[in-house]
Amino acid sequence: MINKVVKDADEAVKDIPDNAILMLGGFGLCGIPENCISALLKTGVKGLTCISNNAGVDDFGIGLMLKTRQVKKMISSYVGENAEFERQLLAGELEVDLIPQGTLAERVRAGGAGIPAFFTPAGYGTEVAEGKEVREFDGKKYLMESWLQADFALVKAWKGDSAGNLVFKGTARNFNPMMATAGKITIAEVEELVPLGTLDPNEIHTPGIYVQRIFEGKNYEKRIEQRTVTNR
Amino acid sequence: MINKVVKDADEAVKDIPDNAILMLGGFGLCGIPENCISALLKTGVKGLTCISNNAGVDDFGIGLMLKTRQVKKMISSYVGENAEFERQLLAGELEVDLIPQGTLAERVRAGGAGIPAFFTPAGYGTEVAEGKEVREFDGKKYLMESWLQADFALVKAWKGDSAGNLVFKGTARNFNPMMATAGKITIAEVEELVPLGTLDPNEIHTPGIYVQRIFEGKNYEKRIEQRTVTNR
Amino acid sequence: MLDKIGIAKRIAQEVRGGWYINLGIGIPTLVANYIPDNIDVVLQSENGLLGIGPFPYDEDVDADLINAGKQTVSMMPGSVLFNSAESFAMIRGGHVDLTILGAMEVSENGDIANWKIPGKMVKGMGGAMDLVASAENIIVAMQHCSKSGASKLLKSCSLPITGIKCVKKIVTDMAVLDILPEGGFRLLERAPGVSVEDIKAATEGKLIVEGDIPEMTIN
Amino acid sequence: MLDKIGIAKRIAQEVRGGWYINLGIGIPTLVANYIPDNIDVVLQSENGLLGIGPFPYDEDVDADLINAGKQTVSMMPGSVLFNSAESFAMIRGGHVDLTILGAMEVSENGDIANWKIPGKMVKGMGGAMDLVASAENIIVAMQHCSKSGASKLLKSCSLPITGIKCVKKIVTDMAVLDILPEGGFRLLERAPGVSVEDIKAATEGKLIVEGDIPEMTIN
Repeated sequence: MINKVVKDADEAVKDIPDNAILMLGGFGLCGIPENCISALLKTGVKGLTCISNNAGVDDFGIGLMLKTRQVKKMISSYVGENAEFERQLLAGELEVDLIPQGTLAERVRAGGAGIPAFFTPAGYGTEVAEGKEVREFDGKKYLMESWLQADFALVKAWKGDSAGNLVFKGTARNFNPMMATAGKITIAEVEELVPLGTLDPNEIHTPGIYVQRIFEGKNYEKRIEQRTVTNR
Repeated sequence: MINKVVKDADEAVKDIPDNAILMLGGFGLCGIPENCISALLKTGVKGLTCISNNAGVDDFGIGLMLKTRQVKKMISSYVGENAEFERQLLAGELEVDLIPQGTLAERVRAGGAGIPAFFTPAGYGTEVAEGKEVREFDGKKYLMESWLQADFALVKAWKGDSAGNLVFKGTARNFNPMMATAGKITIAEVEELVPLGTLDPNEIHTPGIYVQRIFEGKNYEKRIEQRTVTNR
Repeated sequence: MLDKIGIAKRIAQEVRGGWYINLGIGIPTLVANYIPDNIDVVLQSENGLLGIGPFPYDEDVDADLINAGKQTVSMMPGSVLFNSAESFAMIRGGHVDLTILGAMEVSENGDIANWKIPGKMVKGMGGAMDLVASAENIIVAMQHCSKSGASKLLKSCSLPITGIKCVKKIVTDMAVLDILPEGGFRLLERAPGVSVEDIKAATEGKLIVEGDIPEMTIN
Repeated sequence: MLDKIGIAKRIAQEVRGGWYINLGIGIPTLVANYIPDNIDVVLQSENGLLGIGPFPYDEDVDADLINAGKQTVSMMPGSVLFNSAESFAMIRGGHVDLTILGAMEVSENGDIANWKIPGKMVKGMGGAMDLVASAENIIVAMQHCSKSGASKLLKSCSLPITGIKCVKKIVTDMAVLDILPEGGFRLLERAPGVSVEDIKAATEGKLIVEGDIPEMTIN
């Protein structure tokens, strides 16, 4: 098998250049590539376009990169919960492209799967449809949407092996598997790097063919946005 | 959870009417719904359109339904290894629609995923492109292909539970998961029906939402087409 | 007039056994609490979970297990995890039987507006546009009027819309209504203590009142 | 002249470490046997396996584990199983670095014909059209001439084609050639005992011979 292990996040992201297009996995703060984000804060790379379902919160996730003004543009489905984001947006310092969540997921999948365009009903009749081709199939109207690809995809998994095979945990899976397929270079950070051959081939979520670099991350905070519990 | 268990193959397929459009999982003879096919031989339903990557062999798989003249049309990517098939085809008794394998897989996925059409490079410049819309993206030519859906999808899994959640084994997975999503009624036969809650939610290949009926199959033959071994 | 819990309870009565259901954030999420135990349904969360269980006990909280509202949740026997593309394949492919979501405005032809208010920071549509464009059966949970008393059941939406001709039924603090295929809000039930006249006054869009309108029964 | 094993051995020399490779049925499958052990590659089987291992020992044969040629195979440490849509997502998405397949005809502009012979029963294209339309790097393994001696390296294909302008390199029993972007078969190597004149005589399409053409080295 091909060995894709790199030392750490710093080594993994060191060649990400200014103005790169990135994809970052995660839904809210769940399943985000915490180590890669920390490393990008250190490299100070600027002008990034970040394709990510959300934009983090003020002091965590992509929010940290917004504070340091490293992000030029966000491509997301929902960007609430972030005051600095709102400030930059209203001040015209940040571009935002809002995309329906299912369309975002499918455009990323299409990017990885070599499908340049597809039709979806989401957004038909709304401002999302502006400038897009509309076509009717079986009496229903659909919009044509195009694929999304990235220079680098940064994904976070639970377990991974040296061949880049990944297993996610719980709902931390979310956008990570599709994004892993759509990066020219895909960097996977995992909570645990396990020996080759210990992941069951039948239970791998992301085949290693999509992953170019993998490392074991450190000190995961896994911040919870809404801690809701049932009292005993 | 919703309980989808039916007694056996006979009960599962009894309402499949003449001229139904079926999808049948499997690649070659690997992962085919053996019990459902046997039950269809008994019901004697006629005029079937079968969407299946292959058409079985003379005396196994879909080949058995060809012999009994129950199949009107095959939609497949490869239909070799079947003399009766060839005879019916040359005699004009059988219609065949041949589709590139990846396009077939993606059209079935699209059918389940609510995507009426998408673009693929496969077949551009060949006779497969005849009558299809061609479009260029980033300097490369693509064909527009449409979704495929079925009245009934017949899939075979390794394990399943009463909610219709499925786990496949080895390369017997192949077309089964996509077909499970694209049937108006999806019937899953499994080697082992396990108690609800025993499948790890993180390792289920087909979520039960796609499956309407499930039963534990019997007497799997699992015929091997090419037994190739390494001598010790 | 119903409070939020009343709206949730009334919507819960619409639920049938065997359905897969997607619940939006807010009142729709509350609906889960009032579905009778003898009705087997499965709740879908668009971030990748089928079979949402109750909030976890404190010691079972897992940061890697949240719902689409980013709340920590639990799983049930038979739950399934999957990625976001698969999740919206389920939604777009028509596999989800019922979608319940909130709205800022609904029009008499079934258009819904619930994602954007001009002049305010736009947070995004999340999965709402996919849900409303895909679902066969959409119930909206909403207040009949804004805080200033303006009707939110309109001839046509004034806010940017999320989807067109998609809403099938509406449960507000004042009434249950469905939307007729040819357009128009058909009044089905009144909230306790609310008269047909009250509802007429609070509905800007075309209201259709046929025969006696019963009062809702809410436990 | 090379035999089938010779062709497979010569193609194996084209393989580089770190590549994911899809091998077609026939001679291409044999290539796997001649890739040096110190070169780490992963073989993809389009029916849903990354990391094809050797044929299994007799007692390990599993009907549920086959390759695209329907032969029983084994897995390696690090192998992955997946469905057919995912498999062709890998192929169409350009994640497979090299595709090796057989052909009945190749034209001087890189068209390939390998799926259909008019008048004969048509079995189907399987995954070949997806592979040739998607792969950046395609090597064709074939006989230079038909049994009757007719060239299979043509100006343009006479058989229905599988894909256009896609073949990058050809290894035949007589020669190694690549196809130039502007068209034409450029002769790179001769098989042992085969002269440039032999190859010229056996090539109907435009053959480009520049300088000395070395004889292949095959172990």
